[in-house]
Amino acid sequence: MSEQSAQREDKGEQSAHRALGLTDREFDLICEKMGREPNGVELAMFSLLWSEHCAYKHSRKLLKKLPTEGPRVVMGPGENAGAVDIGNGFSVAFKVESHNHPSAVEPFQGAATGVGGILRDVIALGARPIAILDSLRFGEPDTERTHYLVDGVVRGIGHYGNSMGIPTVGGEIYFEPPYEQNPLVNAMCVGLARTDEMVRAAAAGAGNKVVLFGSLTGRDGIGGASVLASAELDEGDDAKRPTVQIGDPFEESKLLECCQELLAEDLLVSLQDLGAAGLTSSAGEMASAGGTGIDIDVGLVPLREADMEPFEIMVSESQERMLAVVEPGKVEQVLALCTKWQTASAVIGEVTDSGTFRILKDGETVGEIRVEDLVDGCPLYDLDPGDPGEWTYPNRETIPADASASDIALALLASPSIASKRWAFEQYDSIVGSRTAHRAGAADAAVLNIPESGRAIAVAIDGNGRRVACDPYQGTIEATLECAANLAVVGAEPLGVTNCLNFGNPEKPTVAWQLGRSIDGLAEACRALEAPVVGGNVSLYNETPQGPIYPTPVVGMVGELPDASRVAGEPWREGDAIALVGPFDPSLAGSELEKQRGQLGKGLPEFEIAPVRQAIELVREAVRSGSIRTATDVSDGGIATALAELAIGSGVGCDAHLTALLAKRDCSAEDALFGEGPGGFILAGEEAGLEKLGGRGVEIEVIGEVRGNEVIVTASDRRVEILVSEAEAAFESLEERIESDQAGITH
Amino acid sequence: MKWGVLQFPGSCDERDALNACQIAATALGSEGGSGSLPRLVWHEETDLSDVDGIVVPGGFSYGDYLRAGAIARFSPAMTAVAEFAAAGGPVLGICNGFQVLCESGLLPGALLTNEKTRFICRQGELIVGEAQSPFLSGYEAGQRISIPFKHQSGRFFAPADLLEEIESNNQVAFRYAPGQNPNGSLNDIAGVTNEAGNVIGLMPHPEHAVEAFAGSTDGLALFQGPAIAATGAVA
Amino acid sequence: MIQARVLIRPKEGILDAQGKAVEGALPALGFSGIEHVRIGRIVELEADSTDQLEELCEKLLANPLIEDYEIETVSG
Amino acid sequence: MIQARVLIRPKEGILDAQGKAVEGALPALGFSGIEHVRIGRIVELEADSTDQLEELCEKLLANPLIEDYEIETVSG
Ligand SMILES: Nc1ncnc2c1ncn2[C@@H]1O[C@H](COP(=O)(O)OP(=O)(O)O)[C@@H](O)[C@H]1O
Ligand SMILES: [Mg+2]
Repeated sequence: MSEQSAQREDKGEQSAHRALGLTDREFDLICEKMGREPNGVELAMFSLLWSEHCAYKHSRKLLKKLPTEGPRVVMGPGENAGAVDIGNGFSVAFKVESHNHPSAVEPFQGAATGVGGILRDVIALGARPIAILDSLRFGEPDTERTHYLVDGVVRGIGHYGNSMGIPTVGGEIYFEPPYEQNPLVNAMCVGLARTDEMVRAAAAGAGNKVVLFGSLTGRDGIGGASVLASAELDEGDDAKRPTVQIGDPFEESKLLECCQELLAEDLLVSLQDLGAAGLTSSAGEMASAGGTGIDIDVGLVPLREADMEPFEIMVSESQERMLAVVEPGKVEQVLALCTKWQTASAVIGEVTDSGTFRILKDGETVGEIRVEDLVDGCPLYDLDPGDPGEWTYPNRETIPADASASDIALALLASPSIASKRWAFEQYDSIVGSRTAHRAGAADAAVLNIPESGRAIAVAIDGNGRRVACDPYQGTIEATLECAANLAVVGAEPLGVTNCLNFGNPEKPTVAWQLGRSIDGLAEACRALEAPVVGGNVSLYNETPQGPIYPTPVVGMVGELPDASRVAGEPWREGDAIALVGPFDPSLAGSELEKQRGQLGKGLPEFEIAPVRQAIELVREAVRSGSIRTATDVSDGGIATALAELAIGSGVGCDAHLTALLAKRDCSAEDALFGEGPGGFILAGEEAGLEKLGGRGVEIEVIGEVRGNEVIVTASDRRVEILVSEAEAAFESLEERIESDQAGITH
Repeated sequence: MKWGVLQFPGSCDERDALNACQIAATALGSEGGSGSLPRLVWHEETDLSDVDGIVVPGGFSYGDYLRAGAIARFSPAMTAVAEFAAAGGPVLGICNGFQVLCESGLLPGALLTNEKTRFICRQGELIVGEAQSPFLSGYEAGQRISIPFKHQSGRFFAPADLLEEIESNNQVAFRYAPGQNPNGSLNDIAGVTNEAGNVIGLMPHPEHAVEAFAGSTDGLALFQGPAIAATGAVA
Repeated sequence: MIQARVLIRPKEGILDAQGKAVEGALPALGFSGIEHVRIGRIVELEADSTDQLEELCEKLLANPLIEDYEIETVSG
Repeated sequence: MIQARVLIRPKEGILDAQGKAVEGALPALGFSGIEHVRIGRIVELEADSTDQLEELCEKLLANPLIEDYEIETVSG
């Protein structure tokens, strides 16, 4: 403890900084940098920019390990979103972000504003959003609370995306006990832009004006900073500071069109969205990136509530706002376009060359901080990792140990994490924009037509927290490979990666270990795939008194393919041959079946990445060449589940034998039927087409035929034998289980 | 034939509609230079003299606040559309556009929140109705077509006497195929016309069924209808 | 300034989907003896005069085909 | 039977997106002199007694995080 803080301790001083989440050491450092104690406005600003959320103080050092460069990268980490070149003068911008905590408090608005926020990051680059994906985690769907959360989150995502006219084309939902109190809501946005029209966030040009436009600024999200409120306002008036922010997609829709028109008319020097920490972070980061100073006069900010204090205006997190730097001569045109789009706007300040962030109120200085101190001054911490050595999460048995193979298959199909999510994705507009060639549910990755580049892109999002909990390093590699595999089955090649790292409290050794190992795995897998990480987000402290969530890195990937009409994922047909492709070595470790048996433990089998990558490439080429009809990767629930899902999708059964696999891998019959692991694909089509794929160094084995109305999968003495209709009933059973007790009640 | 597609603050499917108009024109070989390219019509515009047909597109005009279509119908462009329609001009309302046309009295009935209150988006089938409308000239009455449904307030409602009138005047343009009514619409009605037949509205989205990659092209004929009716061209 | 409150309700005989959803949720949440739930909208506003209110309701706030409205002026 | 009417409004300080959009659109629609538009919901129902009403509002009808509610019983 420093001398200063020791003194404060002695005096028993009420320290606002602690209430604001700054440590004594951090506060001392701020005083040292400023040469004085910060006033209330300054302290509020520091406390937010030096928070975990903005400063990445526990993760930034680790993130440096990620490969971020590649020939197609147009914008990498550091910008509002990453972007990759897709040819013909166009780029695709994308990013995934979490809104976990707000969604736990108010699922509908939390999820809606999460979507709104990630859209603005993409809009800020000058891109038009063309797709949304969502990655969700909840507790088991057996409690009223989980029903309420799922219902609200799914409606919230749909509400925002649908109203904005941006299709939600893919995503995933897992149900696992560790998310019961701490659900995860990650949303990814993909946007399209002309490469030479993209804008950066960096402020430039002293004398240029700073324009705030969009929604009015209210007391949203001031929460923690309210300890700074003057006594006058604090008199029992906490109710005035809403803890929940309301998303207004109508406002954002106008904001999007307005931004697009402002950029098309070449009226902006730079553009930035207002997210966490509102004006403080957006103006501060603009100035920091541009190496400039900035003056903001809070008296000029259009307000929703008349009597807001300067600090409130500076940290307000009201949604649907953007900040732009504009040359003085263009200000009038900018404001006129804002009026056309019925969105409020005002010049609220100016770019300076002072290197300081000055806050004024009606011309009078009320705060002054060196931009560098505010944006880059926060100390970065090393973590103190410790391998827990054993499984630390709960286990519970939901399937009897002696269940038959057919009963297991049905239980797996009905398990909430595997079962059809139709109930959710039918609440999303997946087709607006006229690009969606493969909708959610139709294929493992969504395919979007891009006539602008004469090609198509594929997008996918993946992350299996349970497997990452078993082994953070390998689990994260698997998630990344699965994403690439999902792209491969629609014929796409990865261009770039985004990620959202959802973890518990990094100050705990176990979580620190999970985070470090997971990032190592992500880096390794991305290097192996030559897919650079162009952006992402970190969400820490996802835990409750019951413990941390599963470590959950969510990987989003964008790939390209030559032709949207050459996409496998068609239903298979009677008479097709079925092949198992790839170095798949199934194991029950970390699998859905092991979970249902309550036998989860630490560790996943090791594997080599190179042969998996080879299999991914073979499948991609096969799909592109049109030599196969159907392709899917083997994932949750193993081969039997993958085959059953294909049968459900087409209404035609199959007869498959896993004899060769048993012999080659020396695994048990159960491993073969239900085991999981990377590197397995099921392909189907004309036998001749499948045979052509042989002899290229990738294992391929014809395992059966498409026929009849039963799914039959035999592995020595164990056999799954179920009617396609039974399988379908199990697969479609989630709706009934999840349908909220408050179904359809909108607030 | 040149289309104008209305754009309100909050419209979403206007570019899709524009795209569909373009594809329809190209397919009919009637794409006569840039003069006939479909264009967006800003909600404040009042001069529609350069267009031969109007699409009021889907989306969430004014956020669907208050009531879907309630605010948009007051726009200057809608006043012009009412005159355009009164003069016999072809007007197509899709989803939110259908709601706007009902709110403004150009079409009979109203659209209520789906029976299950949720937004739904799925491919579904419609049966073409008996209505006499240039928009239907590319279809046969009774034909089954595949068109995506996507909306939250699509439950067609009319008081009994009005419903009776709509039915007896043959103003039903489309019905949901048996068992596929996604929202509780009366008589499975998915779309209606005005008495004259030149104004049509439907909840499903034909503009999302005009290209093969989307899985169906059954919506194309709707955009070709007026041109087919006018010229006797064959789709 | 007049403070007005406009109550807008679904017309009698029209299925009120929201109201029905609430009724459907009641038993599971342990509420009994509650019936005939109808959900409408309330619009509160301040107006210069009452003249416009009627027109505002007729034309914009309510759709007479499906909704009834009632104006309560709070102060004159 | 008690006839109850619950008025539910966005809390003070919370963005009322609907009210704001309607208010913003009014001048263009030809309505002038109308201000402070707030839009909420009204739930009307019949109940055996008033006992459960408070709880019903908290749990189901309103979202206490973002909405205030007010119960009016019309007849007893
Ligand atoms: N896990 C990660 N991987 C790569 N880049 C990351 C990751 N987390 C954050 N970043 C990058 O750090 C920058 C700051 O992120 P964030 O604070 O979420 O941005 P914003 O304020 O624009 O929402 C962004 O450029 C983001 O892409
Ligand atoms: Mg940003």
